[in-house]
Amino acid sequence: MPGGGPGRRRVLPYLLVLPGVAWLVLFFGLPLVQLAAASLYDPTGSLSTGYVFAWAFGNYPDALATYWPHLARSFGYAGLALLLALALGCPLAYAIALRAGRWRNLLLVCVVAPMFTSFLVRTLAWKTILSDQGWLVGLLRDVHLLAPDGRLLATPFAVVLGLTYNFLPLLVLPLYASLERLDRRVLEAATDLYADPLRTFLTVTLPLAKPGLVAGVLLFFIPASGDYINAELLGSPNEYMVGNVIDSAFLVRLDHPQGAALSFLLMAAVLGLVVTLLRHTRGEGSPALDGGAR
Amino acid sequence: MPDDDPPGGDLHLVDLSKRFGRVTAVDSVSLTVPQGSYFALLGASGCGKTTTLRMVAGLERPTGGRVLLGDRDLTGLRPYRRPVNTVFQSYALFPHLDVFDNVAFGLRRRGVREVPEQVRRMLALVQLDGYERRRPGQLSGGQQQRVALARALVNRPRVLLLDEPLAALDLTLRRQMQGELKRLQTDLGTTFVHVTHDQEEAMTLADTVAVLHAGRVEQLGAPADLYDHPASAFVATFLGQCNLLAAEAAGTAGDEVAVTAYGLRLAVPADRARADRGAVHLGVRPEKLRLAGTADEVPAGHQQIPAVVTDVTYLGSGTRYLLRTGWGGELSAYTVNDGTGARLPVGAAVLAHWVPRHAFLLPRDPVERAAAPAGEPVGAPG
Amino acid sequence: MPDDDPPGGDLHLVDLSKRFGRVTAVDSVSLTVPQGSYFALLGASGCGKTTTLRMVAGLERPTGGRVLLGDRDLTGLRPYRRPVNTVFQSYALFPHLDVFDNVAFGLRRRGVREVPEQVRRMLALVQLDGYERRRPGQLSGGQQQRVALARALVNRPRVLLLDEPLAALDLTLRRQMQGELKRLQTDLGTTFVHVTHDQEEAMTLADTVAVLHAGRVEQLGAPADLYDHPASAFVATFLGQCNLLAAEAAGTAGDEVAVTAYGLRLAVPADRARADRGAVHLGVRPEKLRLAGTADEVPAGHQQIPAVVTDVTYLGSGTRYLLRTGWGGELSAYTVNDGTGARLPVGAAVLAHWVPRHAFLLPRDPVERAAAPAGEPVGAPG
Amino acid sequence: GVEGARQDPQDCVTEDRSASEPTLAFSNWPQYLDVDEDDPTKRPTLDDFVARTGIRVTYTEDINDNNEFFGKVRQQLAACRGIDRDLIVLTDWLAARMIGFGWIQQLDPARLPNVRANLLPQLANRSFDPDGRIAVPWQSGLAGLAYNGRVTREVRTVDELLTRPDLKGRVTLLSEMRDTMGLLLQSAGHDPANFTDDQFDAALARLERAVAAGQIRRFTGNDYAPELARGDIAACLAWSGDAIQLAAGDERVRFVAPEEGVLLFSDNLLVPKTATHRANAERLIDHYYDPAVAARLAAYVNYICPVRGAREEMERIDPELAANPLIFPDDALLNRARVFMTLDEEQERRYETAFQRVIGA
Amino acid sequence: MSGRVARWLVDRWVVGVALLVLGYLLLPIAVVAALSFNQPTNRLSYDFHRFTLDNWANPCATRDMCDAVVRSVQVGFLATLVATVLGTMMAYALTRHRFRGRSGIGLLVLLPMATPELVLGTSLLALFVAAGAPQGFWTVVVAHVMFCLSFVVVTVRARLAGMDRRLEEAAMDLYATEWQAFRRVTLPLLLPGIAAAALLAFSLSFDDFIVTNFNAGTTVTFPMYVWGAAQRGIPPQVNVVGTAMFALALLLVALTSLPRRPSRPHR
Ligand SMILES: Nc1ncnc2c1ncn2[C@@H]1O[C@H](COP(=O)(O)OP(=O)(O)OP(=O)(O)O)[C@@H](O)[C@H]1O
Ligand SMILES: Nc1ncnc2c1ncn2[C@@H]1O[C@H](COP(=O)(O)OP(=O)(O)OP(=O)(O)O)[C@@H](O)[C@H]1O
Ligand SMILES: [Mg+2]
Ligand SMILES: [Mg+2]
Repeated sequence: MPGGGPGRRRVLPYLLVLPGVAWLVLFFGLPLVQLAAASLYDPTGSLSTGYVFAWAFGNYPDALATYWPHLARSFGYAGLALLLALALGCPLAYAIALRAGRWRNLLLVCVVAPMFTSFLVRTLAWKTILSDQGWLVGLLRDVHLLAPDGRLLATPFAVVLGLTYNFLPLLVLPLYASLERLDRRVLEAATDLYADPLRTFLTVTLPLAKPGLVAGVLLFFIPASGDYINAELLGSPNEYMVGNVIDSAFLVRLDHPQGAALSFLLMAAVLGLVVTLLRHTRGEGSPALDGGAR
Repeated sequence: MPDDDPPGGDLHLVDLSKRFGRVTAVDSVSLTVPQGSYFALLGASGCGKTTTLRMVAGLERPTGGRVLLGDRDLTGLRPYRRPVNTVFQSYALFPHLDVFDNVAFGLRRRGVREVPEQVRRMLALVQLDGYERRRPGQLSGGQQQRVALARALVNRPRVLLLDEPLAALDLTLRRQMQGELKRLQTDLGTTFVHVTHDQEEAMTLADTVAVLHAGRVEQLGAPADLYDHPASAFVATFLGQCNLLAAEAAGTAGDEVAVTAYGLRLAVPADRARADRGAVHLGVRPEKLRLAGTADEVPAGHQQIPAVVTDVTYLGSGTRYLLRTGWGGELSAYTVNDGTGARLPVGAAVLAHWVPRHAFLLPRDPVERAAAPAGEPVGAPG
Repeated sequence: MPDDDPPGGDLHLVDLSKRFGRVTAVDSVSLTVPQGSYFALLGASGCGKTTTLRMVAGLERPTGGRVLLGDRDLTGLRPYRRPVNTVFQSYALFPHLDVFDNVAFGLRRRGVREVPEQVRRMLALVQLDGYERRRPGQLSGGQQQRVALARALVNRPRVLLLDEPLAALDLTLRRQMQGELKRLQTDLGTTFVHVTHDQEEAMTLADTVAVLHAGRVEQLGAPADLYDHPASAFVATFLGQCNLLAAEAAGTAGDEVAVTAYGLRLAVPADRARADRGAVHLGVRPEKLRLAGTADEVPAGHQQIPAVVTDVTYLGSGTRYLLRTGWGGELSAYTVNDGTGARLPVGAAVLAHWVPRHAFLLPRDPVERAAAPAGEPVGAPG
Repeated sequence: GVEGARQDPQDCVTEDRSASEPTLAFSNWPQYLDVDEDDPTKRPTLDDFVARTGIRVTYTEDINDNNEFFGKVRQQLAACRGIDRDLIVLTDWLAARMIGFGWIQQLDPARLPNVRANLLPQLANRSFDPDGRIAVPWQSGLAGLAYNGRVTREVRTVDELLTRPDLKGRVTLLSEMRDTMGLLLQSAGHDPANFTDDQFDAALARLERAVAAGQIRRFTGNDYAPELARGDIAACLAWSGDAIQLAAGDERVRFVAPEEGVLLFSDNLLVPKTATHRANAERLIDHYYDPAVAARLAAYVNYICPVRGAREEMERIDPELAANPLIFPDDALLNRARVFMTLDEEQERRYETAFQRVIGA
Repeated sequence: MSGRVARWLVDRWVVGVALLVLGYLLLPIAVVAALSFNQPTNRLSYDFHRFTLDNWANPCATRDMCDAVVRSVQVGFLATLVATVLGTMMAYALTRHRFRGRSGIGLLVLLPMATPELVLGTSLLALFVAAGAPQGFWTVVVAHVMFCLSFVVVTVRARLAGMDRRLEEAAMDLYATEWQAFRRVTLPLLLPGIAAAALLAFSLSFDDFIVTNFNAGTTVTFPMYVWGAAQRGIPPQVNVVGTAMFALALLLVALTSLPRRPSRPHR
């Protein structure tokens, strides 16, 4: 930022972030501290007898030892879904931002509006579409892409598909927002320099839209890795993710220390990935950690 | 990819037009750029130069007409399929790439070998060695433009389009780059189409100059022809400064055309008249106008107009005088500061005189449509 | 807000410096721009002109030094508190506003009345009436630059900073805008600081010119002084073309300095020598150099060098000759096409001669540091 | 740490404001109350109650799942804070847990004459409410088998579900541990009301093998129903109320009460400790134990009606439903039906954890 | 002719792919729309049985559902408003200023997204219970603002990063204070990003079940209604609402954007 700094300027950023940060600290940070404490409770406690805070760090290795396959699956499925979403979302965001002309807003809403139709309804609609008796499975069986007794539902495929579907708008929106402000002259320069559309996209468009891409990847991957409803509705027990385990720990098994420990393990893993990702993209105006402040 | 193309050929624009909504930016332009020539598109701001160039590059789809390279119709071709490169008016550098990678971009897309050598050579040429690792945002305007130039030139295209490539450079560097451009063009035999609003640049570099006006080609020819024998008032004033006197021509008599302007009877050689009857412009360039203190000093056979000096501008290598004529018109005269002759003071009464061969006649619309009103000096000596 | 400010005053830059990491863009520049004067900052690409201007505007925080307007220290002030407006080199038009709203922006921020009238008047001035409702993206480069100009001028600031405001305009329009700028500046009494790399522009417009070189002020003075009596080889070559001969001076004898160059004994008036002993440059501008076929034609008292014509460039109003001297150096000569004298052919043996008063002497570093090697022509006649 | 959730009855006393406030907040499961076929905005039996007593009832269908609901209210109840509900409907085992925590108010038998008179004897004297003073059944149901005759031949036993190769991948079980394990225990010849750890472990091992072999497609809540109707699921564990609905759409969808036994469960009306309108709640409870009202309700929800005398009333409304053993079960069926054992907290955690591990979470 | 079509497609394969992806996104909506015209055989069936317009004729047939929809819209609106304003402020400060704790705050903003919703929901509930705040409409709004905030910040920040700063400089040079420069230049240019963020926030809020469910008390939002209803089969009116919301959003945008200026110029 140009210019010198009388006092007002130095407090301005703090004034700007204050309400949001206060909100987060109050309604997210505080409960989180509580949760952190819960993850260190003596695991032998129960609802009726109460829990004793015991620095029980053992909860973490215990949870990890039992549920690492679920964690791995979470990241595996979310990662696969992310790849799929990138393959689908990039052309979509690109087309909306740069090719749609006056249809842009309409298409944008087409991307988001499905979310107005409840999550559950959409997922159930997918069940209809992927049904063993449905036309899609029938077609796939006819062309021998699927064994005669093969199915789509209750398979990893359905889970990844569901994850991709449900979180795709989260990837597309920020990507779109950053593609939309791209300087077209630069894209023209690339085509002029022998880059076909694909190369232009990969070598110029995408790097320039990196802040949006990074944001989209974060918005997609983070919730996707914590999701459990797709696994529950579209998968089978063999597809359950760590979200399902946390759900069951908190609601069914009432093992709160374990639930809390698993939550933190998930968060730590996600944040680890996120920070690595941001580290990689830093210096090129990565939006999330470093901002664009030059 | 350009390397697989059949060899170039002349570049033909056939009836090329471009409309943006109700604005007609380019209005059925037809011209031929001979292969290997240095061609300049000269015109005022907003006359459609950039748009024409963009259509050649394939970045703008023509509303009508065609672009041909030799026998090949480029009109529908995508930009990256055309053996054509552009130096953009706004640079359009890749902000996420450093200088080196910007210049290497085209080479890499074509899978060329020896990228580093070629890039280094090119950067040296535009005097940017040592700047390889800077991002465009860390360069000055002129430095950016040089990167843009290097980025296009390094590809050695069949046709290089340059959109005011030197506008942001200082004169020293511009001279030097002009020299380099000309040399490169001659060495490579590439066709250069150079858009500029600097007529000196156009005249220095180009084999052929096309003057564009309001989306149409106003005149096309060798620089000297355009300067010495312009086809219209617009060209006359756009290519250097010109004094235009509104006059009436009375037809050819012998090898001269007699004209009357503001009560003065003057004559112009017939071969320098583009009109010999009715409303005409009599044009004399400022540097052809000489100033005498008394009638004795005016050589025989010269035409003359009495006037008063109203302004003197020192321009380093020369001096520009503004003169007011008896009828209130303004004339501009330019003398070179070669050390002879004292400077005239403001208010001095002088006789502006010229050799008849140095004047020319142009048709004049009864309603003026030239860029500047007649009788006023426009433009400057090259 | 500028209206509440105490009246302006001279603009002082005191030891102003700016470093970007290891790059020193501006290196302790001190200069004073008198109130109401037209000041030009002239320099090669990348010499720090834009950076200097940005520090005056408050857009860049100086690494060291201060900016004063009259007695008032502006150094720490926010841009919108400074009675200073800028025409940006890159236009920086607001893409979401149309032309009218772009120009009206500053007025509205200050709550000025009669916005539409003022904006209209300004748009008429830059010849953009009728373009009010276009967005910047729908304008040509030159049109955009004119909008930028109008947007700053309409605010009638105390100090107007112009960063190459005319670079994208064609000559006709540039001339016209130069006239308008000058007129506005005189009418309003505003201090103009005009960054340019076009020395003709600087000399036409400015009362005072500062030549910047590598972040430092190389020379400061009236245009004619700079041209006629440059302080360094850089200034000599940057302001117009100049022939510089490496020579050895033997000290002042009477009112002349005797020098030896390439075996020739030459003399320069003592009041035109900035050095009179040791390694010097002898400078003669191309337009001061005349060409004679035989020794008889050389007037008495002239200095002379035999040479051969190697290149002839027709420039419309004049002709440029390149000459090769006996020792392999190059000289440039410029003659105005005033209709006298025939053009010399390439290969002709000539004597280049000049009046001793037209030459000047500059100190020469044993190791050359001028922008271009001596003995080669650089720059062009204004 | 946190303190135990158990409330001492003395610590959390709520004043009953029924006398001054004729209102009642009633939370129930979706579609668990009759709706007028012609005007879906009307709920006839409830509207009658309002008309008759003048008590304004705020009826909310916000209980979707026992576990989820428990998670939603447990912190408030443990802290003796109101949950804005005077009457809730929860399944036996959760009712038992909440009663155990001391979160439920005792009712006044004197104000429940219809209940005393008409409650089915099989539903009296349940272990978590021996005196019948705290949890009154709303509806009951059976957990058994269902299959879709369009896509498979008849299924008669739980064993077939776990082993028949033609059903592989097309079988779902219930994610409710008591239902699935209860039926498995019965199919192994054990009594779900009274079993040992070893018996449980053996049954679970059998389940685990079936899961590992890919026999079991999913563990479901109510959402098995559309899949069964569609035929994606060939056979499954199911609840009787759903089966009747499904059979109404396609009569080849059949509910089977296996010979080895079925599981009986009830959803119970409970008045939370912090509810302020207990008396009003009691009036509503008693209203629904009027056989005529119960019959109308049963005609809509199709679960087992816990009210004696409702069957006779039903004959007048819909004789066909009156004859349906899944709404008014005969003694033979009732004799095969068992209620799952009430588990203490330790057992519950052990069984639930083991079961959850097998079903994937 | 077919050659031209093929070429058009090759030229615009991106558009083709995009349309396919859009199809993928809209496929379930098509199913939902179809089912909104369904006369189901019984309360447990989601499959198409018989065509009827009844569901559309009485979209509020099911008591409570329309209340729930209205409530969800209200919550979504409020939460979007607050989250967008706070989030944009944060994003602006984080991108345009350097100050202590900036990267810490950047991380804090990401954390809620990395937290399983269930955890967000239960731990927030614990807070409300401890503070003695009655659950209901306002606790839902508070919760929604909390998780929407992160999404807004990330989205807006992505657009701000790399936005041409010279424009803000030009504005300040033209007497715009920092606020005015933001209001007159940054904000309008940021608007597509903010709009995208707001859209995202609204749809996240409108669609949220888990966090809401824990903090809603007896308030019922549309997703809660749907989850409840789904236990016993989804009433076709839910499909009507889903389809209608979708159509409404399209219609609104179509109305506001169609009569606008033509496509953007090339520069
Ligand atoms: N996208 C557009 N929409 C509307 N009008 C346009 C558009 N692009 C250019 N124009 C108009 O078309 C005319 C020609 O523009 P062009 O850019 O070709 O001019 P130019 O000759 O390159 O001018 P300059 O020397 O100023 O760059 C101008 O009047 C311009 O305003
Ligand atoms: N942000 C930056 N980071 C690093 N170097 C910079 C930055 N901005 C400018 N420079 C360097 O500082 C020097 C001066 O730049 P400046 O823009 O002032 O030049 P200029 O005189 O305006 O040149 P031009 O005539 O080409 O516009 C240049 O060498 C440039 O590369
Ligand atoms: Mg242009
Ligand atoms: Mg500059």
